[in-house]
Amino acid sequence: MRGIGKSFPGVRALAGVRLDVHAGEVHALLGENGAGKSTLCNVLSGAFGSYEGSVELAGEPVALHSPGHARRLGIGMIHQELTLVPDMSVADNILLGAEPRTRLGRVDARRMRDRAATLLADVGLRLDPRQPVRQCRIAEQQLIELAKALSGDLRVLIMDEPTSALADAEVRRLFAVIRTLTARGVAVVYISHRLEELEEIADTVTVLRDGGYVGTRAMAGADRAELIGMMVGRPLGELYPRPASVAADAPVRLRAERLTLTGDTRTGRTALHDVDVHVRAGEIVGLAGLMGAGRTEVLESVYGAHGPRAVTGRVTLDGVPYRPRSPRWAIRHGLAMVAEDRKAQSLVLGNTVRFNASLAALARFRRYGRVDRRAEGRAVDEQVAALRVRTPGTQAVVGTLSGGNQQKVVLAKCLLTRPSVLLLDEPTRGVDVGAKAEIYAICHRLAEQGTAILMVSSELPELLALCDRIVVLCEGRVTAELDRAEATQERILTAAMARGTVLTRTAAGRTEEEVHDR
Amino acid sequence: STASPTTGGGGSGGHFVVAYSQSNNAEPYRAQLNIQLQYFMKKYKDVTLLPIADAKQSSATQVSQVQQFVQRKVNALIVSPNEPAPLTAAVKQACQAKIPVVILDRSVNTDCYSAFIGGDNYVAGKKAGELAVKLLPNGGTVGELQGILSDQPQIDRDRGFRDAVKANPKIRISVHREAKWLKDDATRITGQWLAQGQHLDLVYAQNDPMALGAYLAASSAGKEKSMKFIGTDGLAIPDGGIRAVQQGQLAGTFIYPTCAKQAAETVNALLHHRKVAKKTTLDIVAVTPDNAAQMYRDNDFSKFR
Amino acid sequence: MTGDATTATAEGPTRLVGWRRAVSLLGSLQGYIGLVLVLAFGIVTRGGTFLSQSNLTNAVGAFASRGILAVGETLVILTAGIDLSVGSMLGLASMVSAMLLVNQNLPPWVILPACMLCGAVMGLANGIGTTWLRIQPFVMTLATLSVFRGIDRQLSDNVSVGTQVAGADGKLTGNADSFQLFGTPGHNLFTGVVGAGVYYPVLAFVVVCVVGQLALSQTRFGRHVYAVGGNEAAARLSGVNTDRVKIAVFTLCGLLAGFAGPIDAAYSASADPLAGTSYELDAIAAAVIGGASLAGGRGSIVGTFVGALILTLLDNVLGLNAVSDNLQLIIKGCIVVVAVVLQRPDLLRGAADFVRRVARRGAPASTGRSS
Amino acid sequence: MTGDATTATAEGPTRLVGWRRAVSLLGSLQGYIGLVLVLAFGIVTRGGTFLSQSNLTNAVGAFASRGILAVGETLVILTAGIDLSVGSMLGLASMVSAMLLVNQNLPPWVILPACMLCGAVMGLANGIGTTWLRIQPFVMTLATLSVFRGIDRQLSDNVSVGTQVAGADGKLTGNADSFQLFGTPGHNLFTGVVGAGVYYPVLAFVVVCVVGQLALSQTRFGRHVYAVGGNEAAARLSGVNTDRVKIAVFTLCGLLAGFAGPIDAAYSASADPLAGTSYELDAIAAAVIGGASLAGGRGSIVGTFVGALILTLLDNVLGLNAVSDNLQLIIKGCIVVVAVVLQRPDLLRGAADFVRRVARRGAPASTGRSS
Ligand SMILES: Nc1ncnc2c1ncn2[C@@H]1O[C@H](COP(=O)(O)OP(=O)(O)OP(=O)(O)O)[C@@H](O)[C@H]1O
Ligand SMILES: Nc1ncnc2c1ncn2[C@@H]1O[C@H](COP(=O)(O)OP(=O)(O)OP(=O)(O)O)[C@@H](O)[C@H]1O
Ligand SMILES: [Mg+2]
Ligand SMILES: [Mg+2]
Repeated sequence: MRGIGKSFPGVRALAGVRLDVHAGEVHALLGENGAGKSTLCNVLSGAFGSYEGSVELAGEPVALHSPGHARRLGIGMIHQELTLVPDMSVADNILLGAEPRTRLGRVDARRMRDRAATLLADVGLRLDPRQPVRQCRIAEQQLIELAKALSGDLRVLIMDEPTSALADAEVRRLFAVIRTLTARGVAVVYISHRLEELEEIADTVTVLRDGGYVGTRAMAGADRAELIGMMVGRPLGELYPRPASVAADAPVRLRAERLTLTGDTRTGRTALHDVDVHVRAGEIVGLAGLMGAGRTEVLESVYGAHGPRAVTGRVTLDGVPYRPRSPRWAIRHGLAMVAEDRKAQSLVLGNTVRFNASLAALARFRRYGRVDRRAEGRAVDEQVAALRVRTPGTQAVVGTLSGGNQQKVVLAKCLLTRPSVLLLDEPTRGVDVGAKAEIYAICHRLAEQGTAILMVSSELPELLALCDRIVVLCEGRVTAELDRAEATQERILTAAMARGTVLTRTAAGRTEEEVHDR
Repeated sequence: STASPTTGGGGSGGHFVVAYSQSNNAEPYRAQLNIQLQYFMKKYKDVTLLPIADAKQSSATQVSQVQQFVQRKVNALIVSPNEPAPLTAAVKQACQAKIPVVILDRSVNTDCYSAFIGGDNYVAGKKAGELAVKLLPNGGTVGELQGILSDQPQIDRDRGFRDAVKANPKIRISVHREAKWLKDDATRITGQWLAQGQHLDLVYAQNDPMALGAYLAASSAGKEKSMKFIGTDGLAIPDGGIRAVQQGQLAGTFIYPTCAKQAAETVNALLHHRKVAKKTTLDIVAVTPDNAAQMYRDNDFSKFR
Repeated sequence: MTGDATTATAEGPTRLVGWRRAVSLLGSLQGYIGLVLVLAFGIVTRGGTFLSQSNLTNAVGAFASRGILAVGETLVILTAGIDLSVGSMLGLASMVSAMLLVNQNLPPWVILPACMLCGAVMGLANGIGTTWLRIQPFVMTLATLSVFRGIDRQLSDNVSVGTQVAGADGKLTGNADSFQLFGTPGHNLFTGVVGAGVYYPVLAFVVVCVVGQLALSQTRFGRHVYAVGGNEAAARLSGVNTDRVKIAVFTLCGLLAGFAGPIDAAYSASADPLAGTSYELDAIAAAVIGGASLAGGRGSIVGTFVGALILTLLDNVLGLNAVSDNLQLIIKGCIVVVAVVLQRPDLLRGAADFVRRVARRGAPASTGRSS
Repeated sequence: MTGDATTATAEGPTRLVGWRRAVSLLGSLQGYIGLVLVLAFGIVTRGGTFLSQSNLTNAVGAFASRGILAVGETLVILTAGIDLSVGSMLGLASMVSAMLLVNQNLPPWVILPACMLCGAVMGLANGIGTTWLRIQPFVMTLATLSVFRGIDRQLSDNVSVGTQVAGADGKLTGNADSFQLFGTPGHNLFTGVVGAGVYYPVLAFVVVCVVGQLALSQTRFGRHVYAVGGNEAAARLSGVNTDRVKIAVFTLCGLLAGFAGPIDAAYSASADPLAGTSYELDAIAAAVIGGASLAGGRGSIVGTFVGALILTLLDNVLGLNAVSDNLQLIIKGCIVVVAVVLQRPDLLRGAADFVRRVARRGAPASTGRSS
């Protein structure tokens, strides 16, 4: 495609970008948050009625003005934000818009189910196609999106940060799929902020900055520093700075013992069984695990998101017993959580940056029962600046920000509550390298100020570099606890898949119960 | 918010503007009234009747309509109050603005109006009751279909009917329900009565549509021959009560006077500062199979549409 | 699921399995509890009378036109829209049908399509307003509610038009006579063929429901309706022409209103200029009581059918029991609430959860319950 | 913003800047175009009469009670709910006020709080039903619409209660006299003090709007209302007690209905058992025409105020011009549509974009425009 341009009210997202993708190659798109990657891909997938520039597919020029049209041309896309219908079944979602029909014009349910089943198998999901998507985990939904994209006969597949919700195992699975596709001669456009992934899967990489074209490199030749230089436009320091290691005798800020959570098939909630975690003041503890291991649930339970009833176990804050009643209660006691699904759980998309950022901290700006607009504005501006959120202004509608910048707004919201315990669920999901570095730096600053941080991440390097201790979960049980000296990718992965220990644990748990029963 | 008093000088050069606020155009009876009024007003060359304002059954709307006409300084005002009390204040405002007001059919709680013309709903109910007594010489059971329970005409017709049927103690009103003046509700309710196994010798409906609705229900149960139906209103329209009496569906109905003719005359008199009766009550004419055809001819205004 | 299973094994499988059985068993019936209750109430209080074919026919027949509106309304609601103008569309259609009969003396099989066409056109207007002009469905249809009613009244000059047109001989004209089959009480189809015959409004209502249900569950269009309501952006990005779907449902809704028009006219043997006023509330109520979510994406015609039955049978039962009109209003409201609560799909599961929780709380395992 | 600036420079800043000015300038006014049009129409057709204080007072006064309902309705709609029972609540409240006056002979300043309390209780019921019982607001309030109306009619025994109670001397009792100040046409507050005095319903409506707007824009509660409507889950995780907020708005809505009750009673000098019927549509219409989104999270009291004015002044203008009522229905509908379209915030921006695009198409830079 040549000279692609796109502007939104008040924002010019793309100008004169060019991109050449060859059959059978994986072409990576790199760029900071808000660089215009998604916009470019949306143009390619026909999501916009109008754009500038020209697109050529296999030589002949095409006008892409509707997703349906693009799809018929063999252009499939996985969008950055999940685009599934929660109330419809997995099969319906996968084949939405391309339902197979009988001669009578009825939808052929059986063929649909079979087709869906094979596609799910291709992406390595073992799900009942008839199950509603609502019940699937975010990671599962991400893979369903992949299956959906595969449903047509593809010539070009565009993936906008497909791995942001995936843990290592699924990423492997995804790469396998991509390789089979490229082998079939499908061209893949791949967006990710995880450079190590790109090094592994991509052949060529094009870099965007501020909606403009910076350059194209062969992945083989390029080295990280250069790419980062190209996308950030400035040399970037050490990505994972050494943390100041905390004294082992620092007071325990948060402790959860025998944390147990009833599972819920409806919301796809993993059950937790007797999880023990503790975080010292100024300590950063990581939660590792495969998808659905229950990491999110650990945070959500401590935060009170599941209400007081579903959770049992003993939680203490600074040694004082604490009952996770509700998020409100949690915030009042100095907890804050960056939720996993920013769109569904964190942001009022239709409202402004300022509104969202200050929402959790309004109590701070109370004056004579009114919200002190000036104080609020000042605080928000500071925070937004500190996080380098790329936005036309704090009055901009959050929904119009790029994914990564939305994530930063969520972070800003949490920080504005001045938390003493910070719960981060995939805090760097969809955030660019530069911003990542900033977020890491922030974590350290907070830790040094004595904040206790408990963070979930599916990016092991990140955990390894950042955390003083790493707790590994598997199927809602703790299978290992490693401090940074002993933690390695291998040990974490083995623990994450340690079903053996899980079983013995359950056995133990049972005998315990029996003991109690006597 | 009283309007500044004005000498009815709205109509220039001895030409007069008259406004009429109707409580609900979409009631057949009132639609008929409108047609007739327009017809009779045409007879007076120096008077123009503004398009009829419809309050759509809302007293609030009607109040503001009256107020609007006062604002326009019309020379005379005709009002068919939706409810007595609500209109009182508005009528007072009109009369303070020195605008002659003719009240049709339903009274208002003030004497500050120029003339009242109306039928008597109590009498309408009473005559219906007397007819019932005549139709059921040796007693029987009666079902009563009522209009919206809180409407004044409903209350009066109900009272009149009950007083009249007391004449024959063997007549019992075994069931009565609110059919909201509506035909399909009447059909539904009568259907339920019959399904209950209620034996009904006669159904009294406070307006003709309800009576015809009852007739439909009865005929669907094959009981229309063994039952008698009495309506009220007696409109001379194809869909109305008189025609129904002609066709033998209703045993009788009662022409509740539209007052259009008298209203036109009164307004004209008032405009020319002639004396008019403060209160005119028109009597209720019974429509029987014998006089039905005649009545229809006398009251048919469709040709003047 | 697995997580759940493990929980189960973790704490006494037997109890849980038992529970799950009970739940699933009841679950199948449970969507209809509201209806079941009303029926039970009716049978207990007025057994024979209530169940008599004629009574049920009357009850359903009286609601049929609104029921048909409810089907169209459901389609619109499924796409997260709403149509307040159904009542007015029905009114106008019934007026048109009566006028075509009386003035043009056309036969029913000409009148019906004519009305459906005129309904479809009105629906199309709603659809275009909500998509091309991007007006909220609520506002658009509120506006057309008033517009269509105005046209209706202008047409009829506020005078109701009787459909029982007598010829010179004083007997009904042929067309007027066959028009009665549209639903004038006491006039059935196939009399003789099938016992007392079939009452057209009931038949029409049932057929519309069946067709609608099939269309929703079996066709691609149906999927797209759910998709648009469930997540419009997703539907669009999946290549669904969301605008077309929306226009289609509004048009269908109008079409059905047009279809219901003659029924309404025939039922009261005359077309009233106010016919259908506030029917929209009944239609929406039927859909929503039947489990449709005004947020879109959830609901079904079967549900709407049940909802309609609940409404009309409730009315019928209270009527048969000669409950005073004022009390009826109160009781109806309460029963609707109860029915909706009892019918909620997750009710039983919730109960099960609760019991499970209580059970666990009892068990010593959780002596260390926080604070 | 940077990206934006570059664009500007990229293609003739002057033109764009000019545009932006114009847009922002108009933008400020543009939310009220609908109202402006109606006013213009009124002034052109009936200048003096229309603008006369008494006429405007009449017009606004007639709508005041519905306008107050609309304010409460807006609060509910902002949380993505809806309250259909406002009409019935108003009806019941007005009946209560009349009865307290007639039977208990209580002074107005006792009656008013009593009515507000009774309204708040009803609203609370709605709130509890929608939160604790998790019934869709539409269903819950549809049910209570019927229940409250039933209670109202039961209380009054279907007889409207006049508020102009005459004492033994045939003159109005003191309380009845002062009750008229609640809005019996022709009875104003502070007469003499301020010219012809202030008509209480108008005053009340304006005050309610001002207070409501301040509460929404200035207080924490207001933010929470928007948050709950915009994204409930996010609100919950941000520490908003969503249930409490919802219950609060429903209660406030009821409270306001109670507040409007006496006004309605005084306005028609009697409490009709059917008072307030179908007011909910007017209330919702005012809110939605004022830009509130039924999906929640978008809207404002100012908007609702404008919406209310549009509705009532439109009515007034058509009335003053003595337009036939059937036509009025049609015209009203059309004007509402036009107003809503013209008031859409992105309308001008859209236009600006369009112009810009056209301009650019002209420019050589984009000869390579696709297809
Ligand atoms: N609908 C929209 N309206 C207004 N501006 C938009 C819209 N969508 C995107 N933008 C703007 O376009 C720019 C590019 O957004 P885009 O989503 O393409 O960035 P991105 O490269 O995908 O960033 P990320 O890596 O965080 O996803 C951003 O500044 C964003 O604010
Ligand atoms: N569609 C959804 N609706 C509601 N909650 C969801 C949804 N998808 C995911 N969740 C919540 O997020 C939790 C985590 O889901 P996810 O797919 O992210 O697993 P994970 O985070 O990879 O693994 P873990 O649960 O260990 O964090 C789910 O268990 C569920 O509680
Ligand atoms: Mg992106
Ligand atoms: Mg997670």
